Amino acid sequence: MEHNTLEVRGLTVCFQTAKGAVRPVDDVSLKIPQGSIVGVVGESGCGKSMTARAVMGLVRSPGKITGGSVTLDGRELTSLPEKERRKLRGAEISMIFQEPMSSLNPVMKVGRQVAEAVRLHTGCSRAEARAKTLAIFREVEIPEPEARYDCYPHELSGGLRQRVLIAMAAVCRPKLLIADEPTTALDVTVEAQILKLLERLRDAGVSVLLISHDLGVIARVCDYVYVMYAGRIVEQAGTGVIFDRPQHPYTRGLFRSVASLREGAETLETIPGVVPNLLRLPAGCSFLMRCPSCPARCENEIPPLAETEPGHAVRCFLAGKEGAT
Amino acid sequence: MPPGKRRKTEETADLRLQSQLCEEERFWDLMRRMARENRTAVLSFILIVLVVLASLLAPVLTPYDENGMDLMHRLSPPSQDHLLGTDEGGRDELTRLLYGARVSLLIGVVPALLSLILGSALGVIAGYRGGLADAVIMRAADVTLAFPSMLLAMVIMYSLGGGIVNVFLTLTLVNWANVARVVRSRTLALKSSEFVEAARVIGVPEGRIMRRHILPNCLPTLLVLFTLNIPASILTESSLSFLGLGIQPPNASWGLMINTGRQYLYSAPWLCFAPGAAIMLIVLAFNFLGNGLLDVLDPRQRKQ
Amino acid sequence: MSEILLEARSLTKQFPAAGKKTVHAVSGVSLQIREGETLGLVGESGCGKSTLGRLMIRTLSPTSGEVLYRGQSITAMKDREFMPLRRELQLVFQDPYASLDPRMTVRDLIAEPLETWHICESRNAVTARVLELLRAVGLPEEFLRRYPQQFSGGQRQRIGIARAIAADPSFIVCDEPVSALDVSVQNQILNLLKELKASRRLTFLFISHDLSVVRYLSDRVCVMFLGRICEIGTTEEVYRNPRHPYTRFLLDAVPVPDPALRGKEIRLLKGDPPSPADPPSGCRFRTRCPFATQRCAAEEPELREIGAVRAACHHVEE
Amino acid sequence: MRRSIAQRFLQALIVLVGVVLLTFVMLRVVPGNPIETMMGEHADAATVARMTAELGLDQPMHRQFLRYLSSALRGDFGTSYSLGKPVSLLLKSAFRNTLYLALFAALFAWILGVACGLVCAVSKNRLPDRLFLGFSLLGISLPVFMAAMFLQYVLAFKLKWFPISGTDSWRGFVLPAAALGWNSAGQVAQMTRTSLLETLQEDYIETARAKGLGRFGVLVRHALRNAMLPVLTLMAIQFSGLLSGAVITETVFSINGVGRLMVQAISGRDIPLLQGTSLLATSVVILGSLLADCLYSVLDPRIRKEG
Repeated sequence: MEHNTLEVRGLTVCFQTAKGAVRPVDDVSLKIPQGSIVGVVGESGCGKSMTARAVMGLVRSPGKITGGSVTLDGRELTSLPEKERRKLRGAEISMIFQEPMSSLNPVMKVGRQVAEAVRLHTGCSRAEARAKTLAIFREVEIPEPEARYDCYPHELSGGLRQRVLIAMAAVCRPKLLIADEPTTALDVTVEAQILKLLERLRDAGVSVLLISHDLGVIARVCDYVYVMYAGRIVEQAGTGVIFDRPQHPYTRGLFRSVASLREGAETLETIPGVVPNLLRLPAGCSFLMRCPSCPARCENEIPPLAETEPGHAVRCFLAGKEGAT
Repeated sequence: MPPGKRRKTEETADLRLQSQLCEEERFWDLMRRMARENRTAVLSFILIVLVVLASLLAPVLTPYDENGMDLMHRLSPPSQDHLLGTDEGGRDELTRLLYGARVSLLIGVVPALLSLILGSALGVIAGYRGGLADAVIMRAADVTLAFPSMLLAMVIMYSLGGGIVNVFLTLTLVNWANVARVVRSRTLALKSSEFVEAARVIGVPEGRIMRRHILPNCLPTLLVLFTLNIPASILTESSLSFLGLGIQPPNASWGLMINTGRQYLYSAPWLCFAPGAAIMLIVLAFNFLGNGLLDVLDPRQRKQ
Repeated sequence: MSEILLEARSLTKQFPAAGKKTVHAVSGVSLQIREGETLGLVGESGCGKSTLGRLMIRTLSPTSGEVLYRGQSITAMKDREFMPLRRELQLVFQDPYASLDPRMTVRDLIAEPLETWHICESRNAVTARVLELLRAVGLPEEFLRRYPQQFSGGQRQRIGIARAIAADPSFIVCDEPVSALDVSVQNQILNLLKELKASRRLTFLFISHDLSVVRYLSDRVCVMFLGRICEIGTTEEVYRNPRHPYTRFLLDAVPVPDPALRGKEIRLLKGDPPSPADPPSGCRFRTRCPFATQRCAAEEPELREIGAVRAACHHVEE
Repeated sequence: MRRSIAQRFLQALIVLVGVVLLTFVMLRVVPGNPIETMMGEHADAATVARMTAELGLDQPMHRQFLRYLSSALRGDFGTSYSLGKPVSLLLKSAFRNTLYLALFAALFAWILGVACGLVCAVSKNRLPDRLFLGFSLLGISLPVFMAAMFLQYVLAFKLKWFPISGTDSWRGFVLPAAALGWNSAGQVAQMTRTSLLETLQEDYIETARAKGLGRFGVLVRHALRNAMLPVLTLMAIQFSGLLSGAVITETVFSINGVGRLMVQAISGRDIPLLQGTSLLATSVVILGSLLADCLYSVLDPRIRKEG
């Protein structure tokens, strides 16, 4: 039996707003087998970043985790006191963010920001922390690590900053690395380098949760994919399977949109309509308004996430019935 | 140069969830939101309205005459007849306070308005035109701001002489520079904003850009500045009057009442502390209101 | 072949930067855009593509070089002379959140160009025209009295497009019009642009970092690196058979949404793009180019015909 | 950076000259001959004429201005009409007292203000925040003379903990400094609060938390330094407000400082003294803002390396 680094079950995050409560993450379950890259894909506001935050225990007020469990190597995290969780962050689970430009403290030398993480979790001396930092800088291929150590963030390019952030996340050899849109702010040529780096970390035994809107990125590095829409997981499958035979109408629409653009179709495929406002979600399936074929049942009943083949589950009443068209 | 790949992706979208869901609001919605969320601002507003009403209705509210001397009851402490006691001329302190409110409020509002007009006109010109106009206006503002405000007010009052009109003028000259600076930086920000560039691409003439795009977007800032300038003017005037340099009798502002009451600080402290408390309350109310407006209208502006 | 609508002649734009440095945003770029065609402009951040787009429609003025509109130099014109041409040269912005005045209703926003150019006789005529434009960009009529904040990114971008086409321009620069949008919405906007291009006979300069987006809309493609053109040619030719090493790497680096291609080893470009404030001598790509030689450092490659395209590289042969 | 500081310095000099010009013109447009005003109705014409010539008041305005400027550069600000002593001498002794007063007040204000702001930011929108925020607004809204008189009345007159006036020992400075600092404390508290709250929203705070730092660690090691940048600049330019307040406090507590000198100059229609005190006060303010700029560029590496 394979070992799962991370298991999330029924995770729900709730936001109290002036106009009512919304759930940007609603009953999300996912697993990350050890040494694999698992992707979560979806469009803006679908709750993928919030899921990452919830796993890290970094949901900001007024958001709150209202249900579900998160286990890391079999250890329950949601019930841990903040002090214990803090010790895990950066040591066993770490995270890199989307914006390398603003995710580093502008008035602190980058080397010291990485060394800070080392000292925090190992309690080693300044010199040792420096040595470890330089070692990880070399590992993530930062040129001239000694010189870069004393640079301020604004003196580095976007790609280098993202490398520093990865170094900071990887320096304590975490079990799980969460990468939230790590390449969105970068140019394609730099993006390819960063993805390569993530794969190398995976090969070194780190499990990676990769969050992205870019199907190309997902296809290139992920082993297993979860598709999110309006706070819920609508489909999950192995990367090969999901690209080969997507079943949920949203996934299909998404994949077709991308494919038609790549193949240079005369008119591009689109998904009609816009992403629904989380405050005014329909009682049933949240994709209702944009779905090309929905039976009356979808209006009042949320479809369950049902397995259509081993390792492939879809949240749609029609899935598996009409087959992949 | 815009970065090649600037997506508003989920990270920020999630964090902005709340405001996004509320859909950005128009002015009156914002006012309503402030009324709902910020009790202090509402109370302050009510207090200000009450003070204005009371000062206008003073002749109805009090049986005493503003300048009615009663030498039999000089410096009498607060009692049932005289809720806040009487002054050295036996005049009812509360009555004088109510009439004084007219002067003090006027001194708050008029210079705030004048400096707002002067400052925002100069600020927009400096910000939008740039070049020489900008340099001249801003150096003039620098010179004004180099003076501690009391000092500048004293020097101007010295050369103009006392009297309420001169107080208006003085306070306007003291406050304009601050307004000009804020409006200028706001104008600069708006000028480089994409929607102004868009208007320019469309071919909208400069004057119309200033009128239709820049000025309306400055309005929230101006409203906040106006609200916060009122208490500043009241405070400066009261300090001037305290030194005997502001309003001249028989006009009585609260500051002047404190000035005359000061001689009796140890024998009749209410003569100082009653108008003092009045000043503090009204200034506090304006500040609370101003901060409330700032919170809902211009959350980014707070930093500077 | 149709006539040349817009032409850039050795355009250069430099910006002053901190510390007495100069940012070389665009350096000696020459290109021609024919009436009715769409020229795609691709490159990474900081390559000067947005600056070039703005130079072409005279919202920025070049440090040297000139831009010709129907054979007339618009660079040399006085503001007053240029004014009538203003409505011919329009721009669609990248950020649909920042480019619409938050204090104006949709009607006023779209009416602004109509009123500026006195296109309609009366207020009612303006409103009728605005409604027509709303329909043209696929927005429902009831949006008329609403404010831009109440819309999603895609809807706002449609408003921006309606504004750009309101005064019937002949040339529109689209500056990354879909990079802030989600995939499904992005395609809606691209379809709209393609449709408008055909129905209104528009000429586009389409700027994007996204190679597949550019491919969809463009007849010809121009690849820029650090203020210079690397390669320019018909879309088909450039994508099928890229000549310049940078174009090749760029096409290679784009992640393909096809897991079957995962095993394929991709060639990685080393390092980060150099800073436009401090460009390398000679060929600007040489610091990242695996084929760079002494000649590349000493001599700046000129754009030359290589097969069906034009590329600027010393080492590429037919 | 060296260049931009030189530039700022030059700008400050221009402003200073502007200040001298402004006061000079403003004080001389007052109708009437200042000598006559000073000597009263009984002065005989001959004496007035002699003194007017002696002081150069019969010369054209620009000549007078240049004369003033050149002697001011040599440290000579003329002789006080009302006190009969050189202005520079008067300023020297008065400035010492004002400086002590302002420094004490600043110390009081900054410690109190930063502490309040910190408490507010940490307990955002909860009771301590509301309480201290109201408290700081009260500080901003309290007229200096009210604070001064209140403290004098309660702590000095009623409780007799401190002397009512005078600066014989440090105890004499306590009440005036507290009265004076109140206002600035409110401003600092507000600025600290908003700046800190804004900084806590930044992305790098998230990074720091993801690294495993606790709430306190994030606050001290990452948020505070960034948040204090605008607060420090505020502090440096607060000398302006402190000097304004000093005029009042010194009057209430009878401290012989620059502010009181100024009040004396006005009541005595003493132009050289008024001009001298304004020049001194504005110089302090200009120096303060210059200091603020330098401080900012030292503390913020983004600015330090540029320019």
